[in-house]
Amino acid sequence: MFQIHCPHCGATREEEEFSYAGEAYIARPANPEEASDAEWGDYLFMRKNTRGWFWEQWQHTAGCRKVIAVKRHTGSYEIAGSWTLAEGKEHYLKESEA
Amino acid sequence: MANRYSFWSLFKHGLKHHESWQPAWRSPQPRSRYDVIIIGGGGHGLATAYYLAKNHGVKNVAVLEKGYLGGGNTARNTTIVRSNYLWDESAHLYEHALKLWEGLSQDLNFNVMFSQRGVMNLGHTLQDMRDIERRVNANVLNGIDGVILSPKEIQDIVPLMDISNSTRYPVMGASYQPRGGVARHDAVAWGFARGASEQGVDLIEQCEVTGMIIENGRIKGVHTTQGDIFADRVGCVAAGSTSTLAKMAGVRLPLESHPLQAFVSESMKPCLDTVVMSNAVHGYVSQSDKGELVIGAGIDSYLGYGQRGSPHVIEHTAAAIIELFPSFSRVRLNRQWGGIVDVAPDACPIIGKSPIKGLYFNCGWGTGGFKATPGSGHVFAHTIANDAPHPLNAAFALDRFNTGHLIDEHGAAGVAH
Amino acid sequence: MSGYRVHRNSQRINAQAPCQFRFDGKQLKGFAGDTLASALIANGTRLIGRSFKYGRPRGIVGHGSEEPNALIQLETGGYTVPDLKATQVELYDGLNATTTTGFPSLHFDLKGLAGTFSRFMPPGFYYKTFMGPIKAWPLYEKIIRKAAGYGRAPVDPDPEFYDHLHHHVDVLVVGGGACGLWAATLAGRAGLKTLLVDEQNEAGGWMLSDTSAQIDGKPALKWVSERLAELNSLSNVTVLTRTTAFAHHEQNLVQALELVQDHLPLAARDSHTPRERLHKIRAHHVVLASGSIERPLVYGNNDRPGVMTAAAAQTYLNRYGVAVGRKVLLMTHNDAAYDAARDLAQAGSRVTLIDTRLRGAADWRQHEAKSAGVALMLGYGIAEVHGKTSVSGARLVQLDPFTNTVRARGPRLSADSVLSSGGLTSTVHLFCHNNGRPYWNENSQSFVVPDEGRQGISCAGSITGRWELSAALAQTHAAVSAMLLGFGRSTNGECPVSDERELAPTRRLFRVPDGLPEGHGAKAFVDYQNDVAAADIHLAVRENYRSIEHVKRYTALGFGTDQGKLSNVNGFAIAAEALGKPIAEVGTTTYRPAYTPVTFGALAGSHVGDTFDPRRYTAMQSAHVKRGALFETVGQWMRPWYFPKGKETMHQAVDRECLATRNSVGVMDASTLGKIDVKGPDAREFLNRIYSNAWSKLDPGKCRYGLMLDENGMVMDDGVTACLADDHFHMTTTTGGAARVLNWLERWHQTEWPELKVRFTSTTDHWSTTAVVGPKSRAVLQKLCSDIDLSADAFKFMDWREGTVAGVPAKVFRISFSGELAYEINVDACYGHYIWEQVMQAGEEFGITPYGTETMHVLRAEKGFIIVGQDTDGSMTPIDLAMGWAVGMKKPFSFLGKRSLSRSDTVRKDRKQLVGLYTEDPKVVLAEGAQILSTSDDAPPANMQGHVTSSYHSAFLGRSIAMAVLKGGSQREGDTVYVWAHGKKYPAKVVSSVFVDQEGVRQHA
Amino acid sequence: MPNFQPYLQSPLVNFNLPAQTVPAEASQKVRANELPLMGYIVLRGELADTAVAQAITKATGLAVPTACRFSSGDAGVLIWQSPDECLLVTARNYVPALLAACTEAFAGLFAQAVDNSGGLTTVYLSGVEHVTLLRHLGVYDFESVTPGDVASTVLGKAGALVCRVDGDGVFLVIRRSFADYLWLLITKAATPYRFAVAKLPAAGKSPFLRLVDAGSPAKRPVAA
Repeated sequence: MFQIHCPHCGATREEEEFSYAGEAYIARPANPEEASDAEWGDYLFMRKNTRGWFWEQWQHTAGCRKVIAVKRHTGSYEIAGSWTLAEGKEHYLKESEA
Repeated sequence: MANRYSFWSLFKHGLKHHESWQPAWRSPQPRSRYDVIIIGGGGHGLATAYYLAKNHGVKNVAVLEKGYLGGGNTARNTTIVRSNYLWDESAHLYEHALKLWEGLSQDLNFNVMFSQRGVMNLGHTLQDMRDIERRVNANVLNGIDGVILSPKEIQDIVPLMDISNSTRYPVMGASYQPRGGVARHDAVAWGFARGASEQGVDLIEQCEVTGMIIENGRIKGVHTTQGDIFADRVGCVAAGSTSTLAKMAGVRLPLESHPLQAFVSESMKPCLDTVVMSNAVHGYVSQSDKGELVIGAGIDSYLGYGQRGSPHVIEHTAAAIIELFPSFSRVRLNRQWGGIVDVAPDACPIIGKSPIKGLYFNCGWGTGGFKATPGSGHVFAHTIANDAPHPLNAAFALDRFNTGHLIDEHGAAGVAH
Repeated sequence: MSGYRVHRNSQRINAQAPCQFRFDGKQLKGFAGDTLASALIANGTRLIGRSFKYGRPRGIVGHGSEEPNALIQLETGGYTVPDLKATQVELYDGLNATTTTGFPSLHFDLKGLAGTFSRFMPPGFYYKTFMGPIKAWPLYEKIIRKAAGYGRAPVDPDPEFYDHLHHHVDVLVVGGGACGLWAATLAGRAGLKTLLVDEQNEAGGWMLSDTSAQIDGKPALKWVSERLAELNSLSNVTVLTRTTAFAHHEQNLVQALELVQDHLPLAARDSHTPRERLHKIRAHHVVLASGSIERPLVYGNNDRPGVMTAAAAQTYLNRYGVAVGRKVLLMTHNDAAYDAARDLAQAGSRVTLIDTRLRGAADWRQHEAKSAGVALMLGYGIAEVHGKTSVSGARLVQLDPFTNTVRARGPRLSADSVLSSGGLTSTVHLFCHNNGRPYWNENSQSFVVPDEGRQGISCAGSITGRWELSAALAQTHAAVSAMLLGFGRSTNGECPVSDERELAPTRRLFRVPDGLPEGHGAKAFVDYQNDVAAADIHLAVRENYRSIEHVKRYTALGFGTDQGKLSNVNGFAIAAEALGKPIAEVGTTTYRPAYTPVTFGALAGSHVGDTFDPRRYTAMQSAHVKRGALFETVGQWMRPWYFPKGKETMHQAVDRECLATRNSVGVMDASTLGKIDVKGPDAREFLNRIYSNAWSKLDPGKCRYGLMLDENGMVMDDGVTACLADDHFHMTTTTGGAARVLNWLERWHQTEWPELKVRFTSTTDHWSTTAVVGPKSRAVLQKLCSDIDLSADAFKFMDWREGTVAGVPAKVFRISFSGELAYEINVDACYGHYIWEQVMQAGEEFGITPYGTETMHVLRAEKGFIIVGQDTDGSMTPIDLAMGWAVGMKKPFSFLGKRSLSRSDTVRKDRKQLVGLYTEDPKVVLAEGAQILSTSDDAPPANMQGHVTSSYHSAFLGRSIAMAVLKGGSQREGDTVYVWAHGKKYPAKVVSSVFVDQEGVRQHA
Repeated sequence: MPNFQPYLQSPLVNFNLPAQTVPAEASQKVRANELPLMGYIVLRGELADTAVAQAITKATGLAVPTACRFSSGDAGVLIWQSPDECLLVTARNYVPALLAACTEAFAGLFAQAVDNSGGLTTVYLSGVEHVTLLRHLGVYDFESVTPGDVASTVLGKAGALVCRVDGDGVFLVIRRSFADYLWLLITKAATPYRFAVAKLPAAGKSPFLRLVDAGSPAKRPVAA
C-alpha cells in the first residue's frame, strides 16, 4: 500500500485516500471530428502500460479532490515524486524530449 | 507415447523405485530457426504450441519462456473454469474451451484434475438478478448449461452460506453452471508442455525475448537472452508482459496490467463443494482438493508488474468472504500472492493478427484467462497456422477498438473469475 | 510413555498453576505457561496425527511456528479453530483439543494402509492416473478430497470480534530475542518512537531455551528482564508480545497479528476485548531481528513419533520443564546441539550424541557433554529410525569423513527419542515479501540477508547468519548504530558482550546417507506435512521439473501451513545435489505472506456485519419504516422499494401505488439522487462539453434533462439540471452515479479544460427531495405553499421556483419521472422528515400514497423513460435509445463521446435499439432479462436479437408492458418477436416504448 | 396557510442520542456525542488569490487557513479543504447572513458560497483513548494531528474531517448519509474503552462548542 505525497495538501497520505486515475497526459485530439477512426481509437483505448517508470494520475478523493501527477515505477513500486498536474507536465515533457 | 501414464505404468515404475521415468518434456538448446515461435510458456502458449503440432502439423515450433514453464498467471490464478458468458462471441469461445477441458486429461494423458463441481454467481441486488436472468437465458440459447437458483436452492448446495436478509447485501439468488468447476493449474501447463514436447516442439526456459527482428513490416525473428532465433511467424502469448513485447514491435495495444491478488486458507476437510462467486461483495471462493479455500480478491486499481498488491484489497476480500460465510471468520489465511493481469477495455481478449505481418497477439484475458486455456491455444494455433482467425476468435481482433465493436463483458465479468 | 516432567530452574511454567485440559477426550494436566505441545509431551502423548498422503503416524517435531505435524482442532462450536499448531497454542484451564487426522481413528487409519502402497504413490501420481474412465474422476476426487484436509471448518458464527490498529512509528523492531531487545533499547534511548513485536507470550527468544547463555557477564535471561524493564520505562517505546509480524509491504508497511485473548480460558475472555488485533504499522525504519529456526537432518523414517529437532527438545526441557525421553539419540553436524545433549543428560536422560563429524565439536564442548554424562559417537549418522507409532531405536552407519557416503555399517541402538540438528535457517521471510532476495552463505549453511539490510530495513542477529550470540549482538549493535546515524541520532550504549567460544566447523550435510541408492531405503522426509521425501525431489528432477519452483510445485515441498520453515533449505540442498548445481544457483522459492497463518476475521476487522459496507439513509428513513416500507439496496443507499399494506404482495402494493399516483397523488423520496452545484462563468460551456445535449439557451428558472456519455459514446449517466443563474446550475445525477459523476467532472476539468472557470460542489446530502406526483399534486402543494404561483401557465413543466413550503425555504422543480403533473420539493435535509410528513398530511384528503422504487420503475416505464444501468449496459448510445433529440450534433465543441458516435460500428443500422413490447397475452409479464428471437426457432445456438430490459404489469393500462433492446428495433415496430425465458416462448409485438400519454398532456397539465 | 411548526432533525436522529447522554466521567476512555445542528457553508475560490482571501475574511471575519489547518473566530470555524475550497462551520442561525455577506463580498470574483447545512453534522470525540479509537478507524497518522490541524481522510469506508482544537478531543465533521454508518463504526471500535454518549463539555474556548451556545436565534450573526 503506497504513501503518496499530495502537492496540494502538502502532506504524504495513505493510498486509501486516493483513487487511481490512469495514465497521465493523454492528449485529447484537438479536433475529434478530423481524427480518423484509428487515431480516435488510439486516443480512446491504446495505453503505454509501461513496465518501469511511469507517469500516472491519482485523485486525492478523500482529501482535496485534486488530480495529481505521480511518477512511479510499475515494477518496484518505488515512487519518484508527485506534482500538481501543471508542474508534473513540465517534468514529463522534459523527459519525453530526452 | 513413449512414456504413457496409467495405473499400470505407476505400478511398473513403482517396482523399479521410479528410477526409469522419462522427463515430462525435453529441454533442448534453441535452434536458430523455427517455423513458428511462441513467446510465453504459460498455459496459453503451451496449448498454442500443442495444437499447432497436433491439429495443424506445424511441429517445428519453439516456445520461449523467460522464466520457468507455467510460472506466470497459470501458477497464480484461482483455477475457475466456466463458460457462462453474456455475449455470443465470448460465450462461444469459452464454451469451446470448456468442451476441450472435458476431454483434456485423456487427450493429454495427464490428469489436469478438471473438477466439474459447478460455478455459482451470486446476485445481491435486483439489477444483479436482472443481469443473471439475461445471462442464463442467453447461455441456454447458446447451448450452454445454466440455471437460476433461489436462496433456498443455494443453501442446499452451500450449507455454510448466510442467505438471511440480515446481511448487508442479502443473497437474492444465483446463476449456476453445473459443468463449470476448477482444475489443477500447474498440471495444465505441464500436461500441454509434455504433449507439445512429445510432438517435437522445443520448450526453451530461461529465454527472455529482448527485441523483435522486423523487416519492412514483416516479422523475421526475435532477439533473446539465448541469442537470435528466426521464424516467419511469431505468436505473443505473454499476458502481463504483452505490452513490453508489443513495444519492441512498435505496436500499441489497449492493455493495462494490474495486480490481481489471491490467497488460500489452511487445509480443511471438505466444506464447500462448488465454486461461489460474487461480484457485488467482491469475492470468490472454492475449495481445492487439498482442502484449502482458494479465494480471489479484487484487482488493484493501479498499474503494476510487481506480482503483489495492496493489503487493504485482501482485507476487503476477507470481509466479503465472512459476509457470505460468517463461520469462516475463524479460518486462517495461509498464503497470499499476486499475478499480473492484462486487462482490455471491454474485459475481453485480443486474439489475432497485428499490424506487423506474421506477428500475432493473444492477450487481454484480464482475470479470465485460465478457464480459456485450451480454447485460446486451439483458436490461436489456427490463426497462426492459417494467417487468418478461426471463426471463434474473428470478433476478438485488434481493430474492434477502432470500429467501436467492443464486446463489453464487464457486466458478466466484474472482477470475479 | 516417553516424555515426562522434570524441574528446571529456568522453566517458565508456573508449577503452582495447574491446568486441566482435554485432548481427544482424554483428561490431562499441564501448567500455566505450557503450550499444548509441551503439556502433551509431558503427558507422554506421542502420536498426534497422520500424514496427509501416506497416513504415517506423526508426532511433535518442533516447538513453534515451524511445527509441521501437530495440527489440532481447538475447542468446538463457535469457538472452534482448525489447524492450529499445538506448539503455538498456549495452554489454559479447560482447553479442549482434538486431533485433525486419522480415519476412522488416529490409531487405526485407512490411509495408513494405503501408505503400505506408498511406493506406488510418488509425487504427482495423481497427474499420471485416475484418468479413465472419464466418468470415474468425480468418484476418485471424492476420495482424494476426503483423504486430504486437516481440521474441520467452523459452522457456527464467530462469537468473538476483531479490530485493526494503525501505527506510525520511527522504528519497528521485529523479534524480541536478545538482538531485537538490544535494537529496541538503542532506538528507545535515542528517543525514537519505537515499537517492538514478538511472536511469543514473552520476549527473550532463544534465551528462554538456552540456560547457559551469558550477556555482559550475567545470565542472559537476567539481561533480558533488565532490557524489558528499561523498555517499559521509556514512554516512546511500546512492546507487543503474542504479536507476529506476518507481512511486509511497500514503504515499510508491516502487518502484525496480536493474539489478544486466545491464551485465556473461554469463560475468562472479556466480551469487550477483541480476540485478535491486526496491527498495521507504518515505520520509517524496520529492524528485522526475526532470528532463525533449527532444521532437522534428513534420514530414514525421520518422521516417527518421538523424532524431534534438538532445539525443540532443549526448549521443552529448559523452558517448560519437560524431558522428551529417557533414552535419547541426538544426531548433529554442528557444535550448538551439544548444549541440548548436555542439558538433557543433566536432567537425567540417557543421551547418546551422534556427531556426524569425525572430530566432533570443539574440545570444551565435548568435555562439557561427557562430564554431563553424554555418550559421544563421532563420525556416525543415523540411517534409519526404528519403531512405528513411537521411536524404539535406530540403525547407525559410519560416515566417510570427507564425502557424504557410508563407510561402514554401524550399531543398532535402542532409544525412545531421536533428535537431530541440521543447523539453523535464518527467518528471512519479511525481508523477502517485497522484492528482497536472500543469498546462500556457505559458512552458515543458510540463506541469509545482507548485514546492511536494504533501503529502510536493517537486519540484526541470526537472520544474518550470526549463530553465535556474541557475533549476533556485535552485528546488531553495528547495524542499529548505522540506522541511528540515518536518523541523526547517536548510539547510547556499549555493545553487549557474550563470551567468544571456540567452534569446530560444521559438516556440510543435509541428507544423511544410508548406504543405499536414493529411494531404495526407508523414506527420508524433507517436508513432513506434505509427505515429501528426499527420493521425491530426485524423481521430480529426473522428470525434468528442474526449476526449484517446479520441484516445489510438483512435490508440494513447502506448501504446507508451516510454509516449509523446516523443510525448504533441506529441500533446496537435495534438489541442488540432484541437479548437480550449487545451492546458491538453485536459489529459493518466493517467500509469500503470511509468515504464519492469519485469521480471516482479523483481516476483516470491524468491517463485518452491520459495518461491512455503509448503509446510507435519507432524512425520511424513519417515516418510511413507520409506513412499513421494504427497502432496496441501490449503490450503498437504502431506498423504499414498496409500501405493502397488511398482507399485500408486492404486485398488489405496486398496483395500488401506481393507480393512486396516476389517478390522484403519490409521493416518493427522491433524496438519493446525486446533486452537484455547478458554478462559474464557464459553467454553461462546461455543461455543453460534458452533456450530449445543448445548454446554451437554457434560461434561469428552467430545467433540462441531460445525457452524459463516456468518450466511447455510450450513455453513462443522466439527470435533470436546473439553471439557477446564468453562471450557476443545479445538476442531478443517478443515485448510483453521484460520486462517479462528480469525479468525472473534476477529472475532465482538471486534466483537459483547466482554463474553464467553473467549480463543482456536491450538495447531495444537503438537499432532501420529496417528489409529489399525480393530478392532485398541485392541490397538495397549494396547501403548503403560498409564495409560488403554482398555476399551469405561471409555473410550467420543466420550470423551477424558489419559495417557502410549509414554512421552510425550498426549491421546487416541476419535473416528472412519471409523466404526471409532478413537483419535486428540495429542502435543507434537516427539514426532510418534516416536509415529508407535511406533504402526507396535506395529501390525506386526496388519499396521498407513498411509493417506492418499484412503482417509480413502473410509472417511468409506462412513459418509456430509461433507467441508466437497467435499460442500458454500457453498450448503448443515445441513438440506440431513440434519444437522438438529446444529442446536440451542431454544438461547436465536440462534446464527450461525440466522435465515437460516427464510428463504423456505432452507425450500424442493426444495432440494438430501445423498443416497447406488447405480449400477445396481456396477462404475461415477461422476465427482465428474457431473450428475444425473431422466429420461434430456439434451437441453440439461437439467433438472439436482443433482450427485455424492463417489464411490468401496468395496472393503469390493465396489461403488461415491456421495454427491450432489439437489433434494428427502430425499424421493426409492428413486427412480432418471440420472447424466450427458461424454455418458454411468448409472442410479442414491437411497439413504441411510450405506452402512456404519448402526447405528454398529463405532465403539462 | 396553516401556522406551520417546522422542526429539524439531525442525521443521527434515529439513535436518539439525547436519551442516551450521560455525564462525562474519566472511566469513559472514549466519549462521543453529536453537536446540535450547525450551519455549514462551503466557500469556493482560489485561496491563494488575495482578493478572494480578503473577501472571505471580509464576509466571515475569519482568516483564511493554510493547508490542512483551520482558523476560528466569532463566526465559527473555517476549515481548509483544498486550494480552492474551505468549509465554514458556524451557528445555524448565522447562515443566512453569512451567505448574504459572502455573496456581497464575492461580487465580481470567481468565488462562491454554497450552503451545505443539511448535508453535514459534527461529532465530538473525546476521552483518553480517543486517538486510539481514530487509529482503529483510519490509516491517517492521527497522533500527528495537533491543535489547529484538520485531517481530511477516511474512517472505515466514509470520509471525514478530523479537527483538533485541544488535547481533550477532536471534532469529526461527517456527511449526513454516512453518519449512521460512522456512528455504528465508532461505537463498535470503542467497545474496549467503556464507550459513553457523554454530555458535551462547556464551551470554554472551543470555537466549535461556542457555536452551540451562539446557535440560539437570539444571538445575531457576526459579519462584516
